[in-house]
Amino acid sequence: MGWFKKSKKNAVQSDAKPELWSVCPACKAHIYKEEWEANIKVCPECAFNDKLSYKERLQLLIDEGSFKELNKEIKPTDHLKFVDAKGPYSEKANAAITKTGMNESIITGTGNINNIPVVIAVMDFRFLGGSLGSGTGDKILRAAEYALKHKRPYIIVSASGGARMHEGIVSLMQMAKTCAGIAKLNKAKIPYISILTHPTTGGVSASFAMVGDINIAEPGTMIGFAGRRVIEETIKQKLPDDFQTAEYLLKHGFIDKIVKRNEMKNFLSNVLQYTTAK
Amino acid sequence: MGWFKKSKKNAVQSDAKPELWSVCPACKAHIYKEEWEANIKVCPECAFNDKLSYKERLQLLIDEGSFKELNKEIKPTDHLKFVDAKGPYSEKANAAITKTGMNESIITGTGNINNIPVVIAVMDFRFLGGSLGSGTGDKILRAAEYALKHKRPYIIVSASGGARMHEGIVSLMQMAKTCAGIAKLNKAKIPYISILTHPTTGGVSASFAMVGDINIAEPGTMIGFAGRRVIEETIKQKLPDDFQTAEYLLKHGFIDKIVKRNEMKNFLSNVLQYTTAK
Amino acid sequence: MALNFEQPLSDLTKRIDELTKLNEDPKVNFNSEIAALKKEAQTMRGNLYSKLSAWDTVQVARHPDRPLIRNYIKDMFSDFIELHGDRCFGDDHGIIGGFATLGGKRLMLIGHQKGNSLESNIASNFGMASPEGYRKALRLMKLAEKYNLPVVCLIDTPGAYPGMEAEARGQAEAIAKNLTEMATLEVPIIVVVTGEGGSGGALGIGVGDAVLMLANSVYSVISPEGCASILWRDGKKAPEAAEALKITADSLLELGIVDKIIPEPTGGAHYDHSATMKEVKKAILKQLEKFNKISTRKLIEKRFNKYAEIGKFRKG
Amino acid sequence: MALNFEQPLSDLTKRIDELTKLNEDPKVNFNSEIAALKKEAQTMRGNLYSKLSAWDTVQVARHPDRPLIRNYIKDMFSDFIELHGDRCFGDDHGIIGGFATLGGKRLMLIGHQKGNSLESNIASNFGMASPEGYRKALRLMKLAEKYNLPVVCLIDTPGAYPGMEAEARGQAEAIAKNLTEMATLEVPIIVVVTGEGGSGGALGIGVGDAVLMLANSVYSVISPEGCASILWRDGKKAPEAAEALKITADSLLELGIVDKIIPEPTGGAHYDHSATMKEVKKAILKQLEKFNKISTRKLIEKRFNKYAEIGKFRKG
Ligand SMILES: [Zn+2]
Ligand SMILES: [Zn+2]
Repeated sequence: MGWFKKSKKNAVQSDAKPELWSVCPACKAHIYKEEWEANIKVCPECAFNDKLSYKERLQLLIDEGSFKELNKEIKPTDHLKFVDAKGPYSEKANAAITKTGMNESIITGTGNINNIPVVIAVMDFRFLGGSLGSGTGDKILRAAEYALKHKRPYIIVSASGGARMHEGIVSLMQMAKTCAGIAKLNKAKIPYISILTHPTTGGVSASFAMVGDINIAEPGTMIGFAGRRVIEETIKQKLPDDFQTAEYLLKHGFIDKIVKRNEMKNFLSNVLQYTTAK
Repeated sequence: MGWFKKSKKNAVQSDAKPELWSVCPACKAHIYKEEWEANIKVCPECAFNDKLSYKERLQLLIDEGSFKELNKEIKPTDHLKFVDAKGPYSEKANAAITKTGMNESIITGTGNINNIPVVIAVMDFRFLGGSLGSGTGDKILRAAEYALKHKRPYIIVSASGGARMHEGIVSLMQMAKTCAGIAKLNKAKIPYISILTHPTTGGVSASFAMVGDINIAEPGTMIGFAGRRVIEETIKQKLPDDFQTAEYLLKHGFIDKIVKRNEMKNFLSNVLQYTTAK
Repeated sequence: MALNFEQPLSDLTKRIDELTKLNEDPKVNFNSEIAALKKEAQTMRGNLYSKLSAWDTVQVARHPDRPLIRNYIKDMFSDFIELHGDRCFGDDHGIIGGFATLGGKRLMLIGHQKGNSLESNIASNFGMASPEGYRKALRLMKLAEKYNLPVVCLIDTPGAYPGMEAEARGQAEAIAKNLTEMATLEVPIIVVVTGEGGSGGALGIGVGDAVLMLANSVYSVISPEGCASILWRDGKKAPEAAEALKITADSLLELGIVDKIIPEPTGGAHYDHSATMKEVKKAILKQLEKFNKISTRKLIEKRFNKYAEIGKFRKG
Repeated sequence: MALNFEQPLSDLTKRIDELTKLNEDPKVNFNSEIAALKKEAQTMRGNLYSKLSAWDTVQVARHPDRPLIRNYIKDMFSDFIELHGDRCFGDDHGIIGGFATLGGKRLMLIGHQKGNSLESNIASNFGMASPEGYRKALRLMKLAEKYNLPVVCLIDTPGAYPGMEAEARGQAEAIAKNLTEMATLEVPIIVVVTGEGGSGGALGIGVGDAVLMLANSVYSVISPEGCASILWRDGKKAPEAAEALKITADSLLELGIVDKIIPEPTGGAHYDHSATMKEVKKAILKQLEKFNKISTRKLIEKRFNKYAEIGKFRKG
């Protein structure tokens, strides 16, 4: 597919009134902002599914008025007193909170999907690149325990660059921690559905996102463990265009189904009929 | 490795007294019969491990005097009243019984390996090509049930061309039947070790022989599902020399260990220390 | 497409077609002749299909118009959500599977996928599965176990794919593992042989609590052609081999391999898909109902005993 | 090979060697000078190793003479039966495993395999495992579960292999599956970080009831070089990144990630293999004894709680 390699031949030139236009991150096409939003950020030129905020995602998937947030108070913790070239992590985290109106890179809660009650967690890439901080991991685990207790299907929508370096090893351990939560659901036969959205990489792809009973991805989603650049440097060769796309992973057996954004909610409720069949 | 592709450069020419010579089926080398036997039918030229009779195998693996046969009376059954171009299956089976002194293509029983009690089953290729008849399958299952009841490790030494066509579908079903026995051992945590010897192919490779807790093979053993000729006809290309050898399967992840014939007994008793550790 | 043994029927049908065309001319009237011929054809079809040889049955079982899994999915199941991949290497097209609904009953459907055109056959490798197919099937069965859904397997394959890559990636291991895991899967497994039951490639998704066969399907340890070329040293003796191997539904019922035969309409399943599916649906639902009532422990015990009995040695 | 920070010690050792050589001449006697220098060297070694920076420690952890899994197998375990293959695609050399005996105690040993020469490093891909390695590890853990053997994992890897094939065959899936399965494995898992604990590639066999670290090993979410090039936009700032990431045993103990630090001899593990192994052996046996007494249910519950506690949010 080569989502990020398409030529710009379809790109509308639009020097005037840039505030009217959205630019597709994949094919660089210029789309009227209104059309872009109406199309829930799916590019009409290349069908790429751009990132959504957690609010947009919940609106897309959860019955109106049914969402109730869990553990909203959980925030990043600066376990390492981490300071890098740009300053302290604590400041960076606070800036992310201010910018996004979220306390962490994930929102968890309960809600209904076409009247089926679920526990849902939605990552938001705007919050420190959707990175897996200890707060993120903790919320994922607590939501899993909630799903376990109330015997509700658990759905995680991933969107993440991977572990959060600023929390060092504590971030890495969230991979084990979240998977331990999923393991508990498996033992108790509670459904767990993973939805991988653009991008789902690094430590998130290598933990809860990849072990769904059913792994669903949006078209064009980038999914992978190692970064493209790192791999090219390692193997000293160019990678195929469709490398690490959802389509590539489907072909290689790791994704159950690629589902279009506007069909996702109904697809989920269809699937949930089977997970709760008796 | 290409066990069966070696040149004959090492072949001793021996027109005189053929009764003194054994011919290696792999490299065609002529070896003094005495040397051949002393070397337990391992070719000194190419290291190929030739077929053994069940008696030779038991002698190699089981402490002297400790073997007690189980279900000796089980014989082939002619479920289909099968007659082919060469005559009735029942006659063929009787001829095999007369020729080998066995009642079926497998001997099952109890015995000790360096003083560790086990249940063991040994296939013998001389009996209708070691084919998996209903008697074979039945003996394998009954021995598994004995191992289960007495909580003894179960060892099967395979040597087989696959299912026994003359018993049709009843032969095919022995694959499911024997694997059901292995499944019971797994649930009860009874060790099951599979030893694959030359050749282990077709329905035997695709059932009990391939699902050992530990899969062991002798050097050069041919192991595979489909026949080499069938594959070459299907894909219209030549196969690599080492295709379907034990060494090839080790590389592809299906064999735990290749063990030389003269080291097999001690290897087994070493492994059994771990399976029965408390 | 007319099979060899259908030739007289085919000739008759042709005449009916010709006459029907001529009959379009308002100046003639062949109505009674046509009706008579149609009746004759019906009788002939009944006669032909009432005494199929084993080899004829092989031809019917392999008929390109015979209902394939895609037909069942489209016309017999009211819902199907295909799930892909073995979570290890790839997504085979020789075996497909997913959630499906039959008569309101939710289940996990798994089956071989043959094609009915060159293109669709190449895409699904002529219904010959690779190790990834068997591993996907097992993954879906385990998912069914988690969700407490019964498993329905539709068997229609010439056999597992005999390719180099398939061997390298463990065709034998994949089938063997399935046989082992299916023996203790904690949900009912209903197997239906709908066309060709080709050896280990069929059995790899064919261990079940009930094994049903469509009346004109076959199930064999080896293809008649393969058997003939080995035991008769002549592939052309396939009809003899087919007979000797006892691969038809009747014989397999008698041998205790098959639990029920699902009747096909006169003229074979390919002659009337809808009538065929009605019967298949009825048969599966009946089995689901039966096994739904049994406790898990009992279910697995019964399944074990069923296979332990096949070919059990009896003196004399 | 002398590390950067060892330079003064290396110079001193060189002088001792020279003097020792001169001392071979019976006409001279430098015995007392040599003894004095040796004492000085000993003090210097103690001083150097008592105040290693995080970046120094990274160098020690990566020292090519540091004991590798093959050394432990040869010198610390009394028996080792290597078991190969993932029963699916291949046999990775970046992770090896098999039955092993330690102090008379039988167990399943799994660990990363680094090399110490170009050849051995290429063969084992520099200790960077492929998906097949993680899948082999899981298979062996499941075997250990069947046989009720405790699992010991030795961690020493720069990370999982970032290759095209590794991605295609599911590096992410393989690690994720291991994390999930290890959480509920029904036998004790003792993890020892012996050298480099490189990110997800380490954690993929690193979930355990007890996680121990050799005093000069490191464990990190990302290599200091990688972190520096991202957050400092300059790979040369690796020493700063190493410090900030808190990757040394002391820091990790404080953070509650590591349960015990295994002391290394003065001069580092590479300076005295035998002393190192004595400590590692003692530490593992102690943990095995501890977890051997716990019921399976309790074991898994404790393991879960251990990970649930890591980074648990607390107000304020
Ligand atoms: Zn676009
Ligand atoms: Zn030879």
